[in-house]
Amino acid sequence: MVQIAMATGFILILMGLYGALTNHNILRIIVSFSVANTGVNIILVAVGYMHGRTAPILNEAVPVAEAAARIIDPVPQALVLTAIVIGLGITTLMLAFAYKLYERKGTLDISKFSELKW
Amino acid sequence: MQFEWIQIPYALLTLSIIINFGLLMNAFVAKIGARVGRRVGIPIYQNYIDLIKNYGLRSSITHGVMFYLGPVFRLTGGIGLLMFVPTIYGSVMFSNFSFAGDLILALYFIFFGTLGMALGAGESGHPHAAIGVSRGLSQVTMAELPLALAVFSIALQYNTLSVTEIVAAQQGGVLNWTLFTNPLAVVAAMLSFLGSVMRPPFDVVLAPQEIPIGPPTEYHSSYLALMQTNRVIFPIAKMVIFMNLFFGGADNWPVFFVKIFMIYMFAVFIGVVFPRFRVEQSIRWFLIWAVPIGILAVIVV
Amino acid sequence: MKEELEKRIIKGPDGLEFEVEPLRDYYCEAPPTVMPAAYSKIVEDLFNWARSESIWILGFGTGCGAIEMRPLMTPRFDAYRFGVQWRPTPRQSNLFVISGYLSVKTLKRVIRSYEQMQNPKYVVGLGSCTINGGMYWDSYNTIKRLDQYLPVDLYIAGCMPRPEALLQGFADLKKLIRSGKAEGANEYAEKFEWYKANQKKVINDWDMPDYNW
Amino acid sequence: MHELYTKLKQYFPLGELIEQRDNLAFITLKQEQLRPVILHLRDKENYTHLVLLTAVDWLEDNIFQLTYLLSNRANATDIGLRVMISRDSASMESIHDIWPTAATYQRELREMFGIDFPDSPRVNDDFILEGWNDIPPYRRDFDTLKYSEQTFSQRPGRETKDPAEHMKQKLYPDGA
Amino acid sequence: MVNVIFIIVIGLGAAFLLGLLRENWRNAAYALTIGSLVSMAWIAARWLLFFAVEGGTTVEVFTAGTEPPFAINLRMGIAEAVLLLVVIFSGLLSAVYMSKSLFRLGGRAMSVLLVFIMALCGIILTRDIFNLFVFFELAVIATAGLLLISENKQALSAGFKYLIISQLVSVFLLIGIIFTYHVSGSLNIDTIAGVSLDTMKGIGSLAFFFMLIAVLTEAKPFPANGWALDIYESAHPAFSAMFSAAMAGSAAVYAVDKLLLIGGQQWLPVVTAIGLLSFVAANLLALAQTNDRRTLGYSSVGQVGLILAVIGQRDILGDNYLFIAGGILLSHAVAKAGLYWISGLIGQRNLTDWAVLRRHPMLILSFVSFIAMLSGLPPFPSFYAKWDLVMILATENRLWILAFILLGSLLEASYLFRWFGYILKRETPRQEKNEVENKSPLLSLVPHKLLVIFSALATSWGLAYLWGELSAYDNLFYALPLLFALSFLLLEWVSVWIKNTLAIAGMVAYFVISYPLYDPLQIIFAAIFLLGGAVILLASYHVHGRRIGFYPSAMLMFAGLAMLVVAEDSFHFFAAWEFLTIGSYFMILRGKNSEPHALSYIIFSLGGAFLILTGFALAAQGVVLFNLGSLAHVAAPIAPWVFLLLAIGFMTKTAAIGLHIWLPGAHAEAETDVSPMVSGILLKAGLFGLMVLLMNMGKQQLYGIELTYVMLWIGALTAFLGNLMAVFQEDAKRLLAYSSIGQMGYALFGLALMNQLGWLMALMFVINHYIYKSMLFLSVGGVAKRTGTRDMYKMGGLIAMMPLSFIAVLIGIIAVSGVPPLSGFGGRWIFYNAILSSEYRLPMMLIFISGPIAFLYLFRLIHTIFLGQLKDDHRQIKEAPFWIMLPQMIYVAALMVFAVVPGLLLRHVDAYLSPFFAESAARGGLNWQGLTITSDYGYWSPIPIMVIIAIIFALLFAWLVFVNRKAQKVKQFNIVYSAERPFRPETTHFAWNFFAPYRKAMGFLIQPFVTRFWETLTELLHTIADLFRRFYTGNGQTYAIQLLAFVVVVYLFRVEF
Repeated sequence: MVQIAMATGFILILMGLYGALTNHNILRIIVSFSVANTGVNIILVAVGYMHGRTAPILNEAVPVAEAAARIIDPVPQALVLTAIVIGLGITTLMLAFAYKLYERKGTLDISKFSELKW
Repeated sequence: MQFEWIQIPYALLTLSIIINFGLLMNAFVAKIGARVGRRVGIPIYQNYIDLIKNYGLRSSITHGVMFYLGPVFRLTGGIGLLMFVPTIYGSVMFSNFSFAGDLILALYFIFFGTLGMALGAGESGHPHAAIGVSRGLSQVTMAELPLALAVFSIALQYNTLSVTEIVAAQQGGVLNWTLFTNPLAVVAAMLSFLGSVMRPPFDVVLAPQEIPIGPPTEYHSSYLALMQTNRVIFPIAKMVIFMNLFFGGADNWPVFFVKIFMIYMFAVFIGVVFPRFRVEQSIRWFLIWAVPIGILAVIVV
Repeated sequence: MKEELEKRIIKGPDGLEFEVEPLRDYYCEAPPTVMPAAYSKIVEDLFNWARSESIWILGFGTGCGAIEMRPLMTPRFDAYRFGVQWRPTPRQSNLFVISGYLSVKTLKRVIRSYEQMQNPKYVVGLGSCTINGGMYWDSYNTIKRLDQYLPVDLYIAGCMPRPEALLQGFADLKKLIRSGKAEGANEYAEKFEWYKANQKKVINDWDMPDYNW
Repeated sequence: MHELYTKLKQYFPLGELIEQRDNLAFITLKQEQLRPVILHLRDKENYTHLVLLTAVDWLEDNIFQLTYLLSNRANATDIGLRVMISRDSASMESIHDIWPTAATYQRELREMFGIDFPDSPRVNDDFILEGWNDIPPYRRDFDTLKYSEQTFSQRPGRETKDPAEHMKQKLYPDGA
Repeated sequence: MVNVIFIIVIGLGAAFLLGLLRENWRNAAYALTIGSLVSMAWIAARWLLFFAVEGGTTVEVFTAGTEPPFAINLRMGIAEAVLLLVVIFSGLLSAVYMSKSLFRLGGRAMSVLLVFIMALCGIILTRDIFNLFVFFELAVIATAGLLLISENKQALSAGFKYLIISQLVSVFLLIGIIFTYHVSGSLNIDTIAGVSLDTMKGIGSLAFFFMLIAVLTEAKPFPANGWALDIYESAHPAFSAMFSAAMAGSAAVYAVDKLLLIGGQQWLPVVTAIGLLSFVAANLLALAQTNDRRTLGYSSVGQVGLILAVIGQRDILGDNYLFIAGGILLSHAVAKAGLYWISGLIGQRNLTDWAVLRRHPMLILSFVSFIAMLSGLPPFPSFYAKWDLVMILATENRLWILAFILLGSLLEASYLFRWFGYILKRETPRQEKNEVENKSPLLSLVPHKLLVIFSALATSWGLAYLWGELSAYDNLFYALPLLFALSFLLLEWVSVWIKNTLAIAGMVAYFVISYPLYDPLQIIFAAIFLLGGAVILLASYHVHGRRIGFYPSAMLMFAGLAMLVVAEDSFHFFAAWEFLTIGSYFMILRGKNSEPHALSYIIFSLGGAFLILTGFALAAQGVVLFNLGSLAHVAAPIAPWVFLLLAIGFMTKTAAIGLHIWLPGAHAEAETDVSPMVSGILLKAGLFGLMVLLMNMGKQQLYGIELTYVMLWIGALTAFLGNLMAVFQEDAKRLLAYSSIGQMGYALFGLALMNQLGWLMALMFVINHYIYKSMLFLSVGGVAKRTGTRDMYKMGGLIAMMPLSFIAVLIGIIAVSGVPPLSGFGGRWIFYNAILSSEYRLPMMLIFISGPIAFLYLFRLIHTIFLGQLKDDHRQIKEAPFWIMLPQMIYVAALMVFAVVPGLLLRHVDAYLSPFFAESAARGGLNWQGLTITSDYGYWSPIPIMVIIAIIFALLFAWLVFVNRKAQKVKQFNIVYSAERPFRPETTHFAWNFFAPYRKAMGFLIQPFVTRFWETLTELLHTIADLFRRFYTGNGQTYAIQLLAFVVVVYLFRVEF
């Protein structure tokens, strides 16, 4: 289970990176990074997962006293939540930039935005 | 040794002997040259007449202060050089003012006259004078080098810079002369001597045909006379150094006359045999032949 | 007037403009003066003797006669034994031998060189051309009488005179000098205006100061 | 020479050929033919050297004859090109661009004959004469004797004699 | 004490509040922004005060009330406090700076700014790795937002590139964090660091690698930094200032520092390597830049690289770590922020466009202070830091690192000072009328922007003082000469007369005060430096107006010289050395066409200084106050290397052959009164250094070669070639400059002889060369001033117009050439005696030949200027100004006196020197009894020589004048001219290529091999720079690929360790 999730995560990351590095279209790049981000998030979750344990929600099912032994590690879950939020923020920002860039040049080809160089 | 007033008349005596000897020797050498060419040649007293005539010319012109100072520097250089070197070995009378400085003083004082002459010639504003100076200075840089090396070599050999002591070390037989104890140095120095007496093959400085006699082009009348006087004194003063350093010095006047004459004749002989070098040729010649001998002399000693 | 001798307005390095008049600024304008003999007769005699025994000729061959001067230096004639020698610059020469015909163009140079010699100075006219134009008597550019332009001490006639004649001429000149009669330089100074007028009459483009110091 | 002449004749209208020697001939040309012929001779026939350029004043015909003497060093032959130009306002095309040395000849001709060579370097500067203010002295209508007598003061008493007659009289005064 | 958390709270809260404010309440929003920044700054400052003054200890702040790992904790220590201050202040000042833009964009922009600052503070404070990630991401988002402030539309694409990179970074960081957590079970840095050493193997170390590389990427290491350069180039300058000073220079490097706690020692080399690579490469590539902000960007990358390298060396830095890293970091932050702020005033983006700054002395002072800070020049913190760093590196034998750091610094200094040259010397760009509308003005002097810049300036000097206080050495600000020099900065508004008088009085007074403290050797040098300088300063009276910039520079140089003489330990010696170098550089740069020459001067000087620094560091081996006398006790294997480094360093200043190419231009192009200072005085500093060196270290052998023997050859070659090159100069001052090279060769030769007479001769040269070279430079300068040219062939015949200058030159050349009776002869005489007692015979051959060669150029100097034909346009020229003549006449008198009684000074020095050559004292010094000076070989009586020559001379002259009393004075064309007459003076004056025959014979020796070598080297560097920067293609994807490649390469490289 963990291995599958891990593998999926890494494959998604690699796919995302591949996509981001090979596509010239800015939107495709953004999408690719979203894919990669998803992969990272999956890995994050996968690392925190422990076989046979339950979700880290302290309620009747999981009394506080036993919690340490029965729930999975809550930290990665918290991290994933934060990471998703931040990822969303950055993706939005990138989209906003893409919009502005398109406004300026009427193209979304990233190689056209290389006046600044050397 | 310190200064005493009696040295002044002594020095004047030396000076007058040298001037007369020089005038006669120059004429004599010219006479020899004429005889070799089957000519009668100039009268032996011709140089006196020329001198009197030049002093006796009625008019003169001047180009400015340095024009005056040029010949003055020149003759001061000649007389001074003579005065700073002992003429006759062992004689208090004819040791001049050699207490003032040693060999190095003499060697550097040689330039005093050269500098003055060059300045005077420059003041005349004549391009030929400047060209002559340019040539002369260029040539002298290389011509003096073997001499400097030779002097260094014998200073190392005798472990002193005092002319008197060098002469003293050569006493007691011909074989004690530097000529035989340090032949390389003497060869280097004598080759250098050729370059400094303004005789062929190293007389392009004067080159009468293309830059009418070079630096002194504008000089005449008493200026010229002053320089002629120097031309009599200066080579002898220089040869006195050579004689003292390389040929055992002289302890009386006859020996002095003979040695100086022989040294001078060396340059004359070379001069009548060889044609004139261009400046860069003579520089190369010194660089290729004389300087290595000098270096060798320094290393070997 | 040649362009380089014309007045010109020059701007100095500090921006001030001023006038340069070459003939005034670059050349001495003083006329020649008569140079008195030495104060004492004995001294003057000594000097005259020395002058006569030490004749330095200006090495300036003005015409074809110059070819006759060369043998004088050879062993056959050996002028040196009479105290005669050649100098390459007028400043140091005492005798100007006008060797043969003198074209107007050369005359200008001769005048210049003569004036640059120092008093006392002597002129010897060599060959008939200097006396009366010789074979160039009808030439459009050869002067006929040297003494109209320079004070001549002695003529040596012939076309050309042989070196022996020259030697004889020098001997005669020596006598003149010794007797104090060779005062050409002073004569030139005295009759300066006359000489100049003659010179300027034939030299149309006079482009030098009146007296070349 | 004839070969050369006939060969040249194919290309240029030429005047007559005067053969002085085996290796020296003169050809008379029209003024405007000079340059092409010279160039042809120099480049094709190896006449690479301008020996001299001189002029003759044919006063009676009112023309100047210019002679350009070219030399072929390889076979030691010279050829002279003669050009006749009018004496009135004499002017000729300069060839200093073909041989720079021609400029000197042209200056001399300008001064001595008054023949103008427009565009030749320094052609109007003084050359041999300085400050000349009469008609050019080599023109035959210039009277040199008269000029000489006017300009230079003559030594009085000068007389001209025929040397042979004079010596005869002097040596044999009695006419033997 | 206010809780640290409030810094974050205020930032975040205010940002949130700003979002609530109404759109048009701009003033309120701005006030809120500034207010919150000020209060954040106040908190940080309060903490700093707590740590620094009240002696507080580091405080941990637990956010959620629990200790880690259950909650995030922050840490506040002195380092954090300082960095927070840097970050907040850069934010505050930038907010003030870009108030106009902020107002235009409204509250949202301000809130983004606050978030940015807050995020950076968070990065610094947090001890939690995931929190670190969050703050980094916040910073990224804020950065992207702030980029939109820029007026440069291309900032948009730069921002997008940055976002791409930050996506990659976040991927790496997250993966790293999660696996680190997986391995260690904690997110707290300190806990992880405590746990982990063995678990860090395998997956753990990979995880750490990912984190490290991600954080490192934020520090913009070469070559994965194209995006950063694009941002630097395009962003608003105030943002670039923050981006460079706060983000990269403070927060990112501190994050690296924190992370390294986890990784431990084994990762330090990686960081060092990346840092060094960035430092050297970025500075190399900057050489080829023309855009100002991009240049600054490269410089930022380089500086951050340097800080990273320092972090990488923390294992050996020990207690000095904070002092060193802090010194460099703060210098970088202040200077770079300042420079970016200045760039905001400039309307155009080419480096040369900065010439518009020229008319604003305060801005120039700011610029100078900033580049001095970046280059590590005293008295700024980076100087102390670099000094300590180098000392430690040398002690620990990490010489390669040392070499790379110095190489990078040299490269950086070269383009920074080149830039400074542009500012002072390039044409001020002129604004076309019709361009005014669509282009920004060339220079906009907005008061509040100026205020920001000047506060950075004030900070830089404040830090300089602070670091002086903190350092283990005396504070350089307490050095009287330096204070005196700096006080002239305040006097800039008064006239030259007052300043000059003050300067002269100060120098003389300082000499008088210090006189009792000097030993004879020091007296000679101090007299030349101070009294000699005062005499030359007399010439400065001829300048009118205020002469802004001259006096601080000149006094800085003289201060350096004064401090050099009395320096007892290597630190003060080196600091003094740097002062005199900078001061002289500014003075040289004042010349009209001196830009390239001043640049090559400063580059050579700094290169030499770095060698000296290394030499001292090697010698000190960790000793803090390394007494110069201890050079004698340096142990055997290092000693020759120390000797070599120091000797080459000093010989750079004396312009020994091979290192001489800076001199001719620098001396020739300098102003009239500066040339004698830099030639007559400054060159002696190098000799002084050499004397100190040789006196203490004596003869050293390297691989069996005796180094002093090599120096002997160098000295001889220098004398020979220097003189030879002087012969062929057409420019009078250049001729003198080459002559100086030759003369220094003599002195070097004398020193290298390592016997007492050799040293005496060298000292004689020191004195003589000062006198006659100052005199000659002044006279030639005066002539050049009057004629408006320095080409000798354009002059001629000036003797009639400028007789006094002529006399000075005449006396000068007689003295230089060593012709009796003037004092130059004394030097020659001692020289002969010295070589007689030396066993070396070959090299002196070259010295022999250089004597007459000197004669050639000296004659040319006097002839072509003063003799010959006077030119048309010089006919009405006047004598040089009185104030230029006055020192010359003093020198003439001094030369005469020194010629007659050389013993006055020298006998004391002779006596002082003899103990140093005690072992070889069999052939010792001179005997100064009576009128005659005797050595073991010969004798010399100056007074009789002078009298004899004077009498002969006077008699002959009097007689000649009498005989020719009626001589006709003629004019210049009355010459025998082969029966013709001269055409024009220009064609009659034989001057150009005067020694043509000599060139034919000897010209092959002066092929400019050395110049060609250095030129090729420079060209090569520029070509490489130009080639390699093309690697930054400007395409965001390429940058991403580069980053990936960088990650892979670093990983592989790390495996090697």
